[in-house]
Formats: sequence, C-alpha cells, structure tokens
Amino acid sequence: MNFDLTEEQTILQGGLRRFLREQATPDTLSGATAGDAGHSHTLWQGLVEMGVPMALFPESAGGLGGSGFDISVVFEELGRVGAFEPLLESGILAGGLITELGTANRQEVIDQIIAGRILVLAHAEPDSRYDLAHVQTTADRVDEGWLLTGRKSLVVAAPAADMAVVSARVSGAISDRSGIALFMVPLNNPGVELRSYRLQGGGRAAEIALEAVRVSDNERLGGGNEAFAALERVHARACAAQCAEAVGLMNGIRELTVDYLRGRRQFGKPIGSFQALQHRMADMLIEIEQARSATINLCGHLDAPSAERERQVSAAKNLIGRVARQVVEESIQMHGGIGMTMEYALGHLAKRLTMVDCRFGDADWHLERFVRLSAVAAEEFA
Amino acid sequence: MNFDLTEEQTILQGGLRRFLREQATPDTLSGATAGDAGHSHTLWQGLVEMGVPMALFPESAGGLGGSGFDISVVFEELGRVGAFEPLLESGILAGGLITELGTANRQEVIDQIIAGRILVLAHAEPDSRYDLAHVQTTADRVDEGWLLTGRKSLVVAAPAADMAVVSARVSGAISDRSGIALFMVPLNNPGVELRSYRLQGGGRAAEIALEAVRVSDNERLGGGNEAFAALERVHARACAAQCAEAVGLMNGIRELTVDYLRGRRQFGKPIGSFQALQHRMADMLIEIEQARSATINLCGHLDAPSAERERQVSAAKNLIGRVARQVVEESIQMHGGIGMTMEYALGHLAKRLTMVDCRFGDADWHLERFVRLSAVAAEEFA
Amino acid sequence: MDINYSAGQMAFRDEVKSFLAENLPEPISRKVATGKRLTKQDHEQWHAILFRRGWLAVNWPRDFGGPGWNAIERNIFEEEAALAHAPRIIPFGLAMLGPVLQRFGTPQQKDHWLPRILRGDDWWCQGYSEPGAGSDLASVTTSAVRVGDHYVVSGQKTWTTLAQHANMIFCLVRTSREGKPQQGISFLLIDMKSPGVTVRPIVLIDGEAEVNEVFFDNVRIPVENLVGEENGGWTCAKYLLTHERTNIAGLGLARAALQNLKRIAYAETSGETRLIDNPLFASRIASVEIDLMAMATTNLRVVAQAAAGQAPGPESSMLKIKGTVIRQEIDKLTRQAVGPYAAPFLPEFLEESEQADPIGPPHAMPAVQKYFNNRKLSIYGGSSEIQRQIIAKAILEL
Amino acid sequence: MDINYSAGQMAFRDEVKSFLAENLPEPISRKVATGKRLTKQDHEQWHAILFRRGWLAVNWPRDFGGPGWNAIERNIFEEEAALAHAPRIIPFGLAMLGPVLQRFGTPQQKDHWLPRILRGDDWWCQGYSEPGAGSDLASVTTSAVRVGDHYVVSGQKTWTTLAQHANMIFCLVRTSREGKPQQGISFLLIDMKSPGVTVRPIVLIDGEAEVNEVFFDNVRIPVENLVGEENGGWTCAKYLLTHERTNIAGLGLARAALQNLKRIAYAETSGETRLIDNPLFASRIASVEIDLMAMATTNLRVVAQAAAGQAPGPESSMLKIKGTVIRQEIDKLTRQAVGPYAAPFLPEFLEESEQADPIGPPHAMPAVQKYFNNRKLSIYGGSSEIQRQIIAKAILEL
Repeated sequence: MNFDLTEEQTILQGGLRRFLREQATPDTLSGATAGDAGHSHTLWQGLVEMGVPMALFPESAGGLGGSGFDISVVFEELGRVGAFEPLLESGILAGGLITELGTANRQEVIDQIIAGRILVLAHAEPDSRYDLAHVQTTADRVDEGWLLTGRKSLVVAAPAADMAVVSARVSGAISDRSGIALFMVPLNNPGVELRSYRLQGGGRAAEIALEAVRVSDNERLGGGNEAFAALERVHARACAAQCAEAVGLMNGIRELTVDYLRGRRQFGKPIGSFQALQHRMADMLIEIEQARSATINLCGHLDAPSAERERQVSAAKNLIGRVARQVVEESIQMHGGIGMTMEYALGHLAKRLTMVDCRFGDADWHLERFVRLSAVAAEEFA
Repeated sequence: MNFDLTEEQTILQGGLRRFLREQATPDTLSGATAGDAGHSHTLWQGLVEMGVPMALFPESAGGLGGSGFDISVVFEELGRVGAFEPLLESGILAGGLITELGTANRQEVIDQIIAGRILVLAHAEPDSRYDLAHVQTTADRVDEGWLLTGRKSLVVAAPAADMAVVSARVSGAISDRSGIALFMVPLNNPGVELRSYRLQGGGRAAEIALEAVRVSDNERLGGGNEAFAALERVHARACAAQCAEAVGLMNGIRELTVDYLRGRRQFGKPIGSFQALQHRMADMLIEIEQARSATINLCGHLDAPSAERERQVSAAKNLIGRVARQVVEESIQMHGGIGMTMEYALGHLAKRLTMVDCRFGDADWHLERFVRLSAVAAEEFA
Repeated sequence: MDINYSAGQMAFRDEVKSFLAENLPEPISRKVATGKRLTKQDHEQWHAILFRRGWLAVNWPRDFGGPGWNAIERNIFEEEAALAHAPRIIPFGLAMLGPVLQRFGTPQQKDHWLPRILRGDDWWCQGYSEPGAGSDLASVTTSAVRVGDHYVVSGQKTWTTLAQHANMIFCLVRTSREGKPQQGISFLLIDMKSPGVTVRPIVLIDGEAEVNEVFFDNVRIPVENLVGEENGGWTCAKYLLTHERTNIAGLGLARAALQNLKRIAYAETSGETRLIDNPLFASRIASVEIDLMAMATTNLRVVAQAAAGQAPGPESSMLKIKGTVIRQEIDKLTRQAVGPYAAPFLPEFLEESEQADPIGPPHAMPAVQKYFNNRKLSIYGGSSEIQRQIIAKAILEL
Repeated sequence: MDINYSAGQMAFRDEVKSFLAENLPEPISRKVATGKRLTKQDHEQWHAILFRRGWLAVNWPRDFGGPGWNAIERNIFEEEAALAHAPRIIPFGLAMLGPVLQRFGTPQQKDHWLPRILRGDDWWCQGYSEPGAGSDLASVTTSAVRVGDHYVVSGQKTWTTLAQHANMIFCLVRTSREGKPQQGISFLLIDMKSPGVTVRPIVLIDGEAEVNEVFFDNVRIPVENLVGEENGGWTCAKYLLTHERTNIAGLGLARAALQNLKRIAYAETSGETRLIDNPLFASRIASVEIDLMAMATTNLRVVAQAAAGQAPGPESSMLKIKGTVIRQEIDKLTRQAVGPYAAPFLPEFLEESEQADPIGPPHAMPAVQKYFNNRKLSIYGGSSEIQRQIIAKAILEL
C-alpha cells in the first residue's frame, strides 16, 4: 500500500502544473473555444513536447506508462486550470481502442498520436443517452469493405481531429453488446458530415452524419465484430481520467473559494470568519477528499476483472457527480454574484465541473448501475 | 380560503393546551407506559371530560365535528407534550370504522367511546409491513356466524381496550383489496390471546392471536365483506391525526431547542449565538412550517375523492417523515449529550417523533406510493 | 379552516385565466414556455396590455392606478400569469420605485413619474449593489456631492439587471460620511442619458448578459431628483425591500418549471424506458413536488395574513429560502433529465428567430441555461444566508 | 501508487483473521453480531485473550508491552476485529490513560499502573466532561485542594462511560483559578472506592445506562496520584485527545453495520418483494456503500501518512465527521428496514439469556437501539461542530 507518486509521475506533475499555470490562462481557454478547432495549438504543442500523450500509453505501445495513476496525474492537472485539450479523446479513447484492438498500422498511428495527431472516438448517438451498448449506426458488408450509415453525436474534439474511430453495428439489436465493430474513418471521407458547436465546459464537439461511408476491412479495428469489451475497458479509463479531472477542478475551485473567503470583507469582517460558511467549507473539503479517494479506487482497479472494475467505475462516477454538484453550487453561493460571472475564473471551472455529470453517465445513472453490478456479489445475503 | 380556527376549535385548543401542560408531565407519561394499561387514567378522564373524543366524531354520530381540522387541533396538542392517550386508536380508527360502516348497536358504541370506553382496530399482521390490503387472518363461515383465525400485530393500545375491530379475509388472496370484513371482537373472548409490550414512543401495544374465535353475523361491521374502502378512508384520517401530532411534537422540540440555544453557554457565549447553529435552526423552522402546511393539505382533503385524498396522504406522510428525521437528529445534535437522555424532556419527544415514520408507512414507502398515485394524473404529459 | 378559495376568489381566478387566454400574445408566451430570450419590445408589449386592463401595477393602491388587489388576489394573478407563461412584470419601476415614490415622493415627483411608469415611458433599473458590497447595502460608496442645485455623482453600481434597456436608474448614493453608515445615504433618480453614465454588460455563466455594471463619472443630477430627505435614503431603501418581497416564493414559476420537467421526463427515454418511469428519477420529482405542494400552502398562509392586514414579516424569508431550494432542485433535475445533450453551448438557440435545427432535443439548451441562471435565486434579493440570519434574529430570537 | 496491501501486510491480515477465528469466543461474537448486551466479564475475557497474544495494547510501544504495530497494522487489526464481531477494546485504560502515563508518569506510576492495565486489574473510566461544559474542556470546575499529602476533590463529572464497571477514574480537576482556565487544571487518578465517590447511571434514549454521573464529595486522594505537574494537566489532556483518535473513522464497524443492513434488507419483504430489490431502498444502500468505499481509502491515506511518521493531524477530524455520517446513515436505513416492528421497546431482548420469542423479527429491537445509541457518534469525542471548526482553522486557515 502506497499513496506516493513515482519519481517520474512527480516530475510530470510538477512540469505540467507549472506549464498550465503559465499557459492555460482564461484568455487562452476562451480563445480556444471560440476558434474553429476548439482547442489551443499552443497548449497542445506544449503538452506534446512534455510527453504528456506518451504518458497515457503503455510501454509496450511506445508509451511511458498508461497506468491508472499516470492518467490521474495528467488529468488532475488539466482539471486544476480547466484546460480541455483533447487528451482524453485522442489519447485515452481513440488511442486506447487502437492500442487494445490493433489496426493494420497500429504502432504508426499510436506514434502519431503521441506526436500530437488528434483522433476521436465517434460512438454515442442521438438516442443512446449513457448506454454504451447502444449502436444504431450500421456497417453493411460490400465487396471487401463496409458501408457505414448513421449519426454520431456529441463527438468531443471532432472539429480538431482528422480521423475518427467509429462504432457501427454488424449484427444484433440496437442495444446488444454483441455485434459492434469499430472502424477508422478519415473525417474528410465522402459521406462524412460534421456539424461543429461549442461546449458549456469549453472546447468544441460535433454531430457527425455518416451516409454510406466506404471503409475497407483493413480499417476495422482488431479485425472483428466484438468490440464491446474493449469499448467498456477504454471507457473505464476515460471515466478515471474524467474523475481525476473533476478532482483537479474541485481543488482549483476550492483554492479560489478559500482565497475569496479570506480576502472578501463584509459587515466589517472577512466572510471566511463567519462560522456558517466555515462549516460548509469544511464539509466541502471532506467531500473533495472523498472524491479523490473514489478516483484512486477507480484508478487502482482499471486492470481488475471487468465486474469489479465496472463496479468501481460506477462508484466513482456516482460519488464524483454528487460532490461536483455540491462543490459547484456551494462555491458559487459562497462567492455570491461574482461567482456567476464568466469574467472571474470560477465561472469556467464551475461550468466544466457541472458538465462532468453529463458525460459517460450521471450520478443517478451510475447509482442504479452500481446496484445492478452489486447484485451478484450481494447474493451472499440471500 | 381561511387559515383561522373556528371559535369552538380555539376554545378546545386552549383548554387542551392548559390541561396537558399541567397534567401530561414526564412522570405521568413514563408512569403510563410502565403500567399495565399503557396509558394514564387521569389524562384519559380529563380528555373525556373536556369532550375531546366527541370532537372527533361528526354531529350525525353524536359528535361535535370530526373534520380534518378538528382532528388536527386535538392531535397537535397531544403531540406538543408527547401524550399518547388512545384517541387515535379508539376515536379515529375503531370509532371511525364503526361510524362509517355501522353495527347493530352503532350509536350505543359511539356514545360509549365518547364517554371514554376504549376500542382498538386490530388490522396489521406480522407480514403486512405497511400494506393496508394485507389480511391473512381468515373468517370462516359457520352456522349464523364466523370463526376468526390469525395473528394481528402492533395493535397499539390493545392492553387498554376491552374490544377490538378485527379485520379478516372472507375471500381473495392475501393482498387483495376485495374480500375483507371487519368484526367486533371482545378481547376476553375465548380464543383471543394478547401479548402486551411497551412502545419506543410511549404507551403499550399487543400482538393478538386469534384461534377460531367465534363471532356472530351481528358483529360484522356494515354487514358486508368489502371493508377496504372504509379502512382506507379511516386510515387517511389516522394519518392526518398522526401528522398533526408530529407537528405538535416538532413544535415542542423546537421550543425546547430554542430555549436551550438561548440559555446554554459555551466558550463564554450562548451557543445560540453561533452562526452555524442559527442557520441550521432556521432551516429546521422552515421545514416545520412545511410540515404544518402538508398536514393542513391532508386535513383539507379528507373528504376529497379517494384518488386525490390518498395522494395527499402520501405527500403528507412523506414530508412529515423527512422533516421528523431532520428535527429529531438536529435537535439532539444541538443539545449535545443532554439531548440523548431520558431525564430531559427532549428524549421522549424525539423518540415519539422518530416512531411516526414506522406507523402507517414510512417516508420512502409513501414517496413510492405518491409516484404510483400520481401516474394517472401525469399522463397528460404523455 | 378552509383551504379552498372562496366563490369570489374562484371567480376572480377564472377572470384572470380568461384574460390571459385572450390577451397574452402567443409568440410571447411561447418564448417564455420554451425558455427563449424576450426582447425589450416583448416586455413593453405585455406591460401595455396589462396597463390597458388596469392590472399592471399589482401592488399599487387604486388611487395611483393600481387594481386595488389584496394579497390573495395578487397571489392568484401572479400564479396564473406564471402558469400561462406570461413574462414577469419588470419590477424596477412598478414593484420597487413606485411604492417608494408613493410613500416618500413630493407631489411633483408623484405626478411626474408614476404615470410614466404605468405608461412605460421610462424603463427603470435599480442602482443598489456596488462592487465589494454584496448583501451589505449600508456600505454604499457611490458619492453624490451637492453643487448648487445639482448633485454630482461618481462611483459604480453593479449587478444592475437589464440596465441595457433602461433610461432611468434609482440609486442609493452617499451624501455624507458622518454618523453611522446608514445615516449618510440618499435615494436619487438618475437619467442614464446624462453625460458621464456608462453601462458595461456582465456575461454570466449561462452565457447571457442580464446584468451590468453602471459607472458614474461626475454625473450632474438636478436636486429635484432626490426622493425623501438628503441622508434619509436608508428609510426608502428599507421600505423598498419590504415591497420587493411580493411573490417571493415564486410559486407559479416553480409550478411551471415542474410541468416543464415532467414534460421532458416523458419525452426523454433511456433504452426502452421513459425517464419518468425510472423509479429513482420519479422519486426525485415526487419529492420536490411534495415540497412544492406544502410550500403552496405555506405561501397561502403568509398571503392570508398579509390580506388580513398583517405586514409580511420575516416569514417571507422562509418563503424565499424554501422557494429557492425548490426551484433550484427542479432546475437541477431538468438539467439532469436532458442527459448528455446538456453539454452543447448554443446561445443562438435562445433566439426565437434561429432557423437551424437544434443540437439534440430543443429543450436541452434552455434547461441548462436556466439551471445556471437560477443560481442567482439564492444570491440576489438578500442571499439565503442573509435570510437565515433574519429568521434567527426575528423569529427565533437567537 | 498502489492501493493493495503489501505481501507482508496481507500475511499479517491473515494472521489476524486466523487468530480471531480461533480465539474470539463464539458466545461473545454472537452477542456483538446480534446487538446484544455485553457483560463486564465478556469484556474482561476478551481483553485477557488479547493480552495473552500480546495484542491488547495496540498503540503502546513494545517496551511497555504493546505489539509495536505501525498505523497500517493497527488499522488492519481493528478492521478485522470489527468484521469478526469482536468487542471493542475498552479504551479508557489502554488507549487513553496508558499513553499519558508513558509520557508524563513517574517511574513509580508507570511500574505500578501500566501492568495493571494490561492485566485488567483495574477498570478505568474517564473523568473529563462536566455538566454545563460540553466540548469546552477548559471550563473544568471539579476542584482539588492540596491538604498535606492529599488532594481533596469535590465536584461532578458526567457522561462517564461504563463507570458502573470501573474501580478507577482519571480526572481533570481544577487546582488553581489563576491565569487562563487551561493553566489551573491537573490530571489526577482517583480510586472510586474512596469515601465520597458516588455513581449515578443516566438512562439514554436507547433505554440503556451506558453513561453515568460521578460525584465527588471531599474525596481524599494521595498526591502520588497526580500525573504530570500540578496545574499541568492540560498538557496531559491534549496529549490524550490525540491518542483517542486511533480508528476514528470506525471503518470496520461501518462495514459490519452495512453487512447487517444488507442481511436485514434481504430478510424483510414487502408483499412479494424483498426490500433489497426495492429500487429506492437499494439506491440508498448503494449510496452509503459508495461513500464507505471512498472513506476506506481516505482512511488508508491518513493511516499511510501516520505509518510514515507523520502525526495524525486535522485530517482525523475529516475522518471522524464522515465516518459518523456514514455510520448514522447506515443505522437510519437499518431502522427503516425493520419497518413497523421498530416500534416495540423491548430492552429485555438485548439480554442473550432472554428465552421468550421476540416481538417481530429478532433484528428489530437491536436495530432501533443502535440507531438511537449512535446519535452519540456526532456528539462525543469532539462533536462534529468542533471537528468542522478544527478543519476550518487548521486546514482551511479561515
């Protein structure tokens, strides 16, 4: 049992924190959202040069680690300043699936991602809500290839990417776990249409329409039609990244709020001297520590058998979602009006933290999932 | 729209408050629980002399009113001091069913109840939890009468009563609404066995075993086998009484707690000057007012069509249950150790308020019931 | 006790309902119902309609052009208007300044300003809050120095709602630094077209610029724009705050929001199941609905007291806190109900004129916008913390 | 980072598990598991078993007869013991007084008292709280006046846990009224058999008499029973409080309580449905289980710091608050799970020897008793309010 970072992780954390504190200014972030790409080339290049994408891949794939705690170190720092560079999309999701399942040119693509190429995963659809098995987009066999038709939704960072890993159904009903395949699809392919928009939490996403998009067998990841297990595994890693990012956001918000409570005076005293606020701030701190522990639990179980891993995913997402709400609402309340403006740093952090609950399943969705996943283990009481 | 009591109600309230403040002392109450009857003859006689049971019956049955607000006036005062005289059991439940359905000697029995005779309703059973339709006790037809066999549980005030209204199944499955009949059963009948015990909230109850208890057709209420609707109607009135009692308990607790916050000094100041406690006490006050409003809503809908009435029952019971927990836990916490002792008045009030949630359905049970009862009304959105 | 409206009150409610059905312009109510932006013209149009009916100045006495309603009638009107998706009546001139002028204004001020408020000649905004002052109103620093028959005003106001539409602002200004902070405050009416007044919008987390900063740089205001006595503005300010509190529970708005939530929960599905049929989500809706049912009665109890002539006291603090908790919980559930499509930030879809298809369901963006916007409910008009303080002092006497 | 125990720690845990399986008397663990009363003899028997194994004084150094465990090993032991339904180790002599004597006692005091504590020759209780003092320990008024080679003690202590079993009590007493309140306090060991000592039980809302009042009426105590310096007792008191905080999260107890809750939720049915299959109730259990999973790791993080030599600081306040919230929520759900049979008050069924059939399910009365009893968790050992204050000052620096 050991809660210390490795030396490499400590160095990465320190470098990343310095870099982001200097570079990921509110102006840079709002400028990034406003631009077409939805992210900052400066930040992205900086992250690539520091080897951050490399930290997300295992050594066997040319990376530096890729463990749960490598992920958490990186994403907590991104969260602390509210950065939204597409590391989760390119490194964890698309890169993770390519690493897991392989493609004809697996290592070449991974090296490109590590070098800064941006890929995304186009998986969710307009009606899927948070159901990972929901795939209505179809892959129809033609000659040596496939025709993909359907709609992909909320593809974060798609406007910054040139290539997407696209899920499509080869067989089965819309919500079957079986019969899902993944394909590499260049986003400038004929039949691919993007509609780009801004996100509440910063950055951009796109809705993607696929109209009989032609792909070859070579572009099918892992060469098979049973990608669900890999999707679930990679989404567990994405949830870990998101939880770590949320912990970073919570701590960024905590620092702002404590500073504000110390500095802001009302009725002749710093408002931080009012006991009611002190107690609520103490409660918030306790919950942030709980959020960190839930994230540690998830990161430490990413390589566990899927039943236990997914139970930890839902535990962490539920707890993070609940604490996120408390931290957002309490921090804004303790700030008063200033906490509601986009001119003050809290605004962006609070919005981004709110949006954690709308991606990969919200707190209630995961609470119910946790109940289902725990049911088997619980039969000991029957 | 009018939230004022009638002149009669105001007089009753004032008299009752004076009487109970003088007579329902902690010693009287704990003595009542310790005694075999589980209630205080002195208090009971006083209530009868003041005409309190009479206030619970409609004029058509020789009473003084029996409206929802007559009920709430009486039970709020009982609650304020934590009294547990068997008014709900005798006046509302047993008396209510006799009033609703009639017996051979209806008015005679009602007059006796008004004059102080104690009857109870033996309805719940060991496995019924909060399901009002659950009746496993059987009534088998023999000659001109019936043989009752089964077990009745948690019959509050049975040790003080000489007669019970007993529910039994004539037909149908255990949880059917149809096929339930009610019988007047003297508790000294052969085959009736009582096991008496104390209650957490004060007073006594009994488990009742019925072994082929012989009753005649005359003793069947209303002469029919479809008593469920009356049971539900009378239980709505009982819930109103219980909610009003809870509001009384909450206000008794509030007064004790506010006094304590004002008088108790720590770190050189009254603890009521600590802002964190002030804010929590303010929140408690708001919820107690909500509890009062929920009770008013229920009392005002006791004569509404059953769908709306029962929706109000579940709304009130849910809200009262939630607020009761908050009031109990917060008031004990704000008192500290003294709040946990039975030597101080809070102890009994807090226990009795806690037990409100364990009778006639707890907060969650009624929340789910409210969802079901609202489903029809909600179809407008479909 | 009787929880039902009297026959007269029922008839009045029906009258309100029919009036709304016949006179509330559908394009406007559709915007309100679907969470779209209202223009200045929308507000002015609705005010004019109410003015013609004599129902605009709901809490003004009949002598000044009000409808002469008691608290129960006002409550009925406000609730029905909210349920019909009428825009709120912009309160600054009507609910706030009007009563102050009626009580403290000179005959000239009353004659001049009150009819203009009713006719909509002026759009008023409120110059109370200052940067760094928050709920501590007495710490006003914007100064007004008497020079001849003018005050020269310098300083800054903030959180000024809809100042972008306003041509007039009523301000608390400091005319003296002697004595207690409350003693040197005056209540001044300022023409926003005056040289030296600038307005800067503040973008909030919902992406909208509902509030503003207003700067005063040596702005000259004629002394006849002083309301009440010089250094007597605190009296006006306190009087105004008690009047601001009509409809403080926001009951009609809460009911309309709950209906909207249910509508969305019926429309949203997860797999085969409607969200409304999800036991956990249904229980969360039920819980807040039960709170709302009780608060409706808590509200009526306070309203009935007010109608019986008792001034609404610290009970309104209870209504504001609980009303806010309920509305914010409904907003949170609505945001949760729209699911992943809460993520897109699409302020353009708050414009009725936007022709493009929305991203995801059309109810998504307004739901998120409202969730963020309504964080304000617990902050403005006396934060929930201030309200708890009032309850602790005035009711609990702690 | 590695969230798993090392091989050595795993082996230690297995050793603890086997020891418990082989040595914890089944009649005792059954009482603990089913919420029955433990006798004084039960506690003494279990202490003696642990003493023989060298595992009784978990936080004493090896030199004094402790096992020499670090914080992680202590944590493993305490959690396994709770899960095996071992009685808690009565803390007054072992966890509280022992460390104080080791640090501040004279050689004679150490030689005399420490072996007696290990052997169970004395049952100690704690004389800290006084009526009217609550969390404000420095306001001690029980007085000790030096007369020759004795102190004469008069006054009253309260909330004295298990004083009915005790023959010795360590007390904070006032030996001076000069200077700050903290400066006139001394730490005194008092034989409860001394003339003038009386004990009065206090019945709590769970119906049990776990705590007592202890009265001192001119009780003569030899001066050699003073620990530390006269008027230096505050130092001992503070030192003791930091040691009281081992296992403050109550993790093993929470896990055992959660298992008990699930067992009951499987056994209780409403109609055809097991309570555990009720979506709302299942979600409430899941929510607290998720909190507990996270707190287990929060606890290990603090424990790992302690094992690395860092003194447990204000983080233990976070563990106490959250641990309490979790245990009280589990207790509340357990009380809810037993349904209407929570109502009977049947203290006689807390006796293992009771032969009669219980009223309702046998788990009902212990569940209710525990719900009421564990209200104490947020009150004693520094209330949750005091803990929040510590966090605000020491961590947040507000």
